[in-house]
Amino acid sequence: MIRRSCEVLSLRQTGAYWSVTLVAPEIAEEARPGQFVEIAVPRGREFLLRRPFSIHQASRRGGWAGTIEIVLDVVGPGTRWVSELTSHDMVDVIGPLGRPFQLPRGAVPSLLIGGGYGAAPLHFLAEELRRRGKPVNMIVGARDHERVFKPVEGKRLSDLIVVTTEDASMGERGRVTDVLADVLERTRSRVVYACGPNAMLRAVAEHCRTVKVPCQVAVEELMACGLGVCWTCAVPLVARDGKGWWNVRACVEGPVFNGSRIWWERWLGGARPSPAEDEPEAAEPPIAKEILRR
Amino acid sequence: MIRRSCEVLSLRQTGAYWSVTLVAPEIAEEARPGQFVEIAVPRGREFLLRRPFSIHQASRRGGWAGTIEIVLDVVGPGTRWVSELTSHDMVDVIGPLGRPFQLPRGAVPSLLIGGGYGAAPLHFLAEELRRRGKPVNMIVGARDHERVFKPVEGKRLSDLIVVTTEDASMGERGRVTDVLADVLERTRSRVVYACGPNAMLRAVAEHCRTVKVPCQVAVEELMACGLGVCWTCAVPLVARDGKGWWNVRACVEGPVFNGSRIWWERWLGGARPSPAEDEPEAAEPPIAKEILRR
Amino acid sequence: MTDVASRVPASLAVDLGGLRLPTPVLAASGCFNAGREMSQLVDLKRIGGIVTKSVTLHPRKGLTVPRMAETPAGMLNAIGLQNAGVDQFLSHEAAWIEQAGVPVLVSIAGTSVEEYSRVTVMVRDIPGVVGIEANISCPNVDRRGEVFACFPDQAAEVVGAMSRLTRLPVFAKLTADVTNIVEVAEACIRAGAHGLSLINTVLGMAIDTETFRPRLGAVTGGLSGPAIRPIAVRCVYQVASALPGVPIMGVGGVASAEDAIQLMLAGASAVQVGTANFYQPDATVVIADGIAEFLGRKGLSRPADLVGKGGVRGVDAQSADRRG
Amino acid sequence: MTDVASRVPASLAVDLGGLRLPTPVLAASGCFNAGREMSQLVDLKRIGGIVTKSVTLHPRKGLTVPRMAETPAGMLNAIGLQNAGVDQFLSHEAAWIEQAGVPVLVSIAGTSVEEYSRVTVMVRDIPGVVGIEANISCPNVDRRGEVFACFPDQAAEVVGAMSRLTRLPVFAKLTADVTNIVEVAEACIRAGAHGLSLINTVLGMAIDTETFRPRLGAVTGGLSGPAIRPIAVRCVYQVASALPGVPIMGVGGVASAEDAIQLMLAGASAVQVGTANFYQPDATVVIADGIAEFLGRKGLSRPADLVGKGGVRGVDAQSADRRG
Ligand SMILES: Cc1cc2nc3c(=O)[nH]c(=O)nc-3n(C[C@H](O)[C@H](O)[C@H](O)COP(=O)(O)OP(=O)(O)OC[C@H]3O[C@@H](n4cnc5c(N)ncnc54)[C@H](O)[C@@H]3O)c2cc1C
Ligand SMILES: Cc1cc2nc3c(=O)[nH]c(=O)nc-3n(C[C@H](O)[C@H](O)[C@H](O)COP(=O)(O)OP(=O)(O)OC[C@H]3O[C@@H](n4cnc5c(N)ncnc54)[C@H](O)[C@@H]3O)c2cc1C
Ligand SMILES: Cc1cc2nc3c(=O)[nH]c(=O)nc-3n(C[C@H](O)[C@H](O)[C@H](O)COP(=O)(O)O)c2cc1C
Ligand SMILES: Cc1cc2nc3c(=O)[nH]c(=O)nc-3n(C[C@H](O)[C@H](O)[C@H](O)COP(=O)(O)O)c2cc1C
Ligand code: FES
Ligand code: FES
Repeated sequence: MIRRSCEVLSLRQTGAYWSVTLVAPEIAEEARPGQFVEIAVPRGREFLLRRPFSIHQASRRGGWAGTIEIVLDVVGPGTRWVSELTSHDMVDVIGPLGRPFQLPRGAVPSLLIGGGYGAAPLHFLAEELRRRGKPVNMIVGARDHERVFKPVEGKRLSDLIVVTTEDASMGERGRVTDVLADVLERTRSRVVYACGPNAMLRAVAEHCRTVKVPCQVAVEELMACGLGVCWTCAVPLVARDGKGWWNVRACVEGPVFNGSRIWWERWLGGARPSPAEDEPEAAEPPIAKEILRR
Repeated sequence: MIRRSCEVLSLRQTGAYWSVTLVAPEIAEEARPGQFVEIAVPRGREFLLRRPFSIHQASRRGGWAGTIEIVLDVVGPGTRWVSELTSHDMVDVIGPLGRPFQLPRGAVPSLLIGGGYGAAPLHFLAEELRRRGKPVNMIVGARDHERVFKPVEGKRLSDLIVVTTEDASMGERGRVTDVLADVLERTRSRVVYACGPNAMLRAVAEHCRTVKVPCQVAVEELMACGLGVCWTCAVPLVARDGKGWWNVRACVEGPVFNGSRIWWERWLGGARPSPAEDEPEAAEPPIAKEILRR
Repeated sequence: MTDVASRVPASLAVDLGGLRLPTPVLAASGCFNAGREMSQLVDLKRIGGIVTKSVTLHPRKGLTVPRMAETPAGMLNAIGLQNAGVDQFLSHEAAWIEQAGVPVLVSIAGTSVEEYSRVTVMVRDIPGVVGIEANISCPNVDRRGEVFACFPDQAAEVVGAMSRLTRLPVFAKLTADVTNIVEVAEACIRAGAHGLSLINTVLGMAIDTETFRPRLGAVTGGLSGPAIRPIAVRCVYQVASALPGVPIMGVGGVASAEDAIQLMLAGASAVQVGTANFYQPDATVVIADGIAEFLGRKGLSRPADLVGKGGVRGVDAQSADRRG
Repeated sequence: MTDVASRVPASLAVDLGGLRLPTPVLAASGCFNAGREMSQLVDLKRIGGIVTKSVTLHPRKGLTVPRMAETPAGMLNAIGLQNAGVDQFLSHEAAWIEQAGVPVLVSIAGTSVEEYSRVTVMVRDIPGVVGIEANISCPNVDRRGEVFACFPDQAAEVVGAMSRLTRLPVFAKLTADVTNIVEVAEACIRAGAHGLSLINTVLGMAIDTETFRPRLGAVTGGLSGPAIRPIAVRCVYQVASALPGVPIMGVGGVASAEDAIQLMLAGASAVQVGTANFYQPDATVVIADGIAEFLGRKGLSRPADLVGKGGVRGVDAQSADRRG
């Protein structure tokens, strides 16, 4: 975890997204796929908090040339501000943050599933896997072709890539989960890595659980600090023995989790639990530590 | 009182100040010396309120060419923001606001006394006076020569001009009030117009009262709206008969006041009156209306 | 009010327990006077109504300057209810109000139940006046200067007295600076108040670190603007949940249609805009237009479809730890 | 504490009724944990102290997400005091606190006087712990869930019990969501509290206008950040004026040295920084440096020279109409 004032090297549009490259040698050096950075917004604005972004690329050229690249979707004042940066602007960045994806032992094939800008960190992961000679397959989905993240790059990085769009403007019509079972079989993938909308992650994790394929998901939850001190980023994990659960921090214990350990119903489940359910269960011991063993 | 989105025509530094020219035909058409405009700051900032600025020039070229010019000193976030505008930016302006200086009847000589950027609106006044063939004299004072506002322009506009600086970097060492008595005599001025720090206005008004020369001062008081609805800009005026007083709005009943009618002690006076003094005097009738007859 | 209401899309009209207003967006007390000055910058015919600057029985000179200080996303003010008194109000504003063609609620302030009562009687028959707002965030001289709105019994006494003196709907304007705003609200309604205006400014203070003096002549003052919006939304939600059916006007930090909609979803039938008028004089109209656009986009037919739709049934906003 | 104090210019050291701290700028509870995570981004040796995230007798899972929502110049949070309980605190944090070399105050929360008391006994002897902060903005299960800090008697009972159980200075952390904060403060001090921390978050709410649902899983939450600073300055001023000599820690919207100085001028001997840590992890140190620079510029020798110097003698912050 390093805090640096980083120069904006370049900023360009890729489809519906913005891609920002920052000069950040030390952060690039440490960065692992699945980790993220927190970018400070300027003072004097109505909004205060840093904005978290996954690391899409980390070029460790050594010396002062190292850079990281993030990809963002403009959804509000913070992302709009970032998208309006220009080369040579300096930004206050903290990173790399969170736990990275864990690479499989041996040369087993992996299936990387990205939804929207969620595909960005998976490119970083794909390169790390290939460098270690582990086969990579991909499913990249989005609402429309504009939001299919770098399909050509994806093709270069994977043995097999399937693109899905809800409006059929690119690849197959539908969602990543519509092709998941089929692609999983065809590629004989033994590990699944997913990043994208939480609802997509939930569907992927639930399928993987039924077919018994290990699945790591990189989640998003509102983060006030990204540093592990505010506890706003809670994700409910169940104990390995299935008995009991605990809220862990997506920014420190995550954002990458074992998909089968997340209590999806409680986290995203429709009806919001009444405060009663939130009363401390005095009886039960904290299982946080155990839970973090993955 | 007009509200318009105005294009920034030019922005340049004049000594320690910034001079901003805005395309504002209707406002320029109506503007009179001593009036001001309120400029909106952008949304999404930590600060909300418009900033008030005196009108330094109004060029009524007719049609869409009319412009107004304001002069500002950067003292905080609002003025800093204005100073960072660039040509073709659009700003939300309301004006002209407040009561202008009243011109003397006949061709009597006037003495215009400006402190710091307070000299800016007096240039506008000087031109109006000269156009009507009324002789103009000036005293322009400031901390240092950087803050003596456009002395050359001032010279062009007046028969006699005396410059004072506290550090003697231009003109005579001292304050405008040090030379006031002398200049008033030499120029036989029959009316005094003053704009600048409230403390200076007070000193000028008190001298004029003793030598029985009518004196109009353009004051500054914190303004939340500038439109007459918030009542933050209170200035205490005494009734003509000296009996009773009332707080009037600097933005509507002012900013130009008859200096002899302001209760200076109460307004600026050292020790802040205790709330007790602020209890309504139920007995006394509101004299607001009477007071406004000048 | 129908004549006024008919001038704007019927879809924006609201009904606060019988008080019909052309739009749900009014100008808040003390931020609009009676509308005369603002009429040059905004089409009064298109605003939901005007709550006048608070009127007192006797003239008030108000507090010493400085009377305002900007704070993050807000401002502090300490005006001290400066006004020329109810006699001047009748002689100078009544005629204007009658011809303004906009629903006007007269805000009344005072230092005793008797003052509030006498002013109520003097203004109740002004043509064009459709209601009264009781600004009870004032010290009660008969009770050692305690603020009426801070004590259910005192709030009820003054609001009850006013309600008995007029057929006009009386809205009690409450402060959030209390331990239990629901208690005060209930007392006011039981005493006969027609509805509630929530909230007045929040007591605050700022100090000039260069001069070591308070930035307000009166030392402390009322905080307003977007900074207090979350407090206003919470108060409206708490009171609306506890007193279903009671007409509520939401006030506090409304600067956009989205802000107004938040207060309506929390339970307000209408909103008032204060500070925003200072920097955006046509805020009331722009916000009303924004609400109309929003209703269209959501396929809703009238503002009433939003009122109280933003909470969660069965959840008591008081329970559980809400502070980290 | 001397060893710690000696590490920073003596000129910044402060004494809160016997509790000596190296600088007047602490990290506020719930915004810094016990310092472990932040130690990578800020030199703990240079901060005035750390108030731990509130510890409870039993583990707490906290409230449902979303747990935060940004608001103008502030944020709402509803965490629900998630923590692993005092046993885990002792087994996991005690050792860290001992070697951290920074003054630590343990913040204690609970649902009954007994819970507060038991936790006090369990943490009072941890080496490195120099004080206790009673986070009494919690519902009291023995009193129908009323918040301790909202009632002088309940606040006094719990703070009194804690103070009797330890020689450590106990600071009562109060909420501004009361009719009369001075009353609560007096009760706490009379009951034996060493000092006061003012203020906790202000209860607020925000609603998502697209989904028509509260933006917090818990519906309402605590407002923090620069937006509430004027409220914190006012509370500190009111309490400091009423209780001269009582050590006060000012909390609320401190993001710069100027903000901290405002609270000190109002009467706080030290300040706590909460939300600002989230976006500026070294805020506590930067602010302390700023205070040192300010003292130098003003020719003052120590922070104590600022405490309570920003008011106006003889003016009662309660009197007169402060709301327009
Ligand atoms: C670990 C992590 C990695 C992320 N990676 C990316 C990325 O690579 N590219 C990208 O475009 N976006 C990413 N996001 C989402 C991104 O942080 C938000 O879209 C952004 O903060 C929104 O800020 P805003 O001001 O534009 O919008 P607003 O909605 O106004 O933001 C308001 C507040 O909510 C928070 N917030 C809003 N949406 C999210 C969200 N989905 N997750 C977390 N916090 C949120 C913001 O941080 C801010 O505090 C990531 C989020 C997390 C938690
Ligand atoms: C009628 C009038 C005419 C003015 N003409 C000029 C001018 O021609 N050139 C110029 O440089 N300045 C002028 N001022 C002062 C100018 O408005 C302030 O310097 C400016 O608003 C400060 O804003 P800020 O954000 O930069 O500083 P801040 O001090 O941060 O402003 C904070 C708040 O205080 C108000 N404020 C601060 N100082 C003053 C002041 N002296 N008078 C009124 N309000 C103030 C601001 O409007 C704002 O609401 C005038 C003020 C008034 C009332
Ligand atoms: C995310 C978050 C969690 C908090 N948790 C606690 C807590 O556990 N105990 C406590 O006494 N205060 C807690 N607080 C309140 C802060 O300590 C502080 O009183 C408040 O945030 C105001 O200060 P600020 O404006 O600097 O944040 C929390 C605040 C935030 C924002
Ligand atoms: C300058 C000023 C003067 C005010 N005067 C009054 C008043 O006379 N009577 C009253 O009931 N409220 C008064 N208020 C409070 C507003 O009506 C409103 O309740 C408060 O400002 C919150 O709304 P806002 O955030 O939209 O401003 C005043 C507010 C301001 C800013
Ligand atoms: S975002 Fe603050 S703890 Fe995770
Ligand atoms: S500034 Fe609002 S009334 Fe003058």
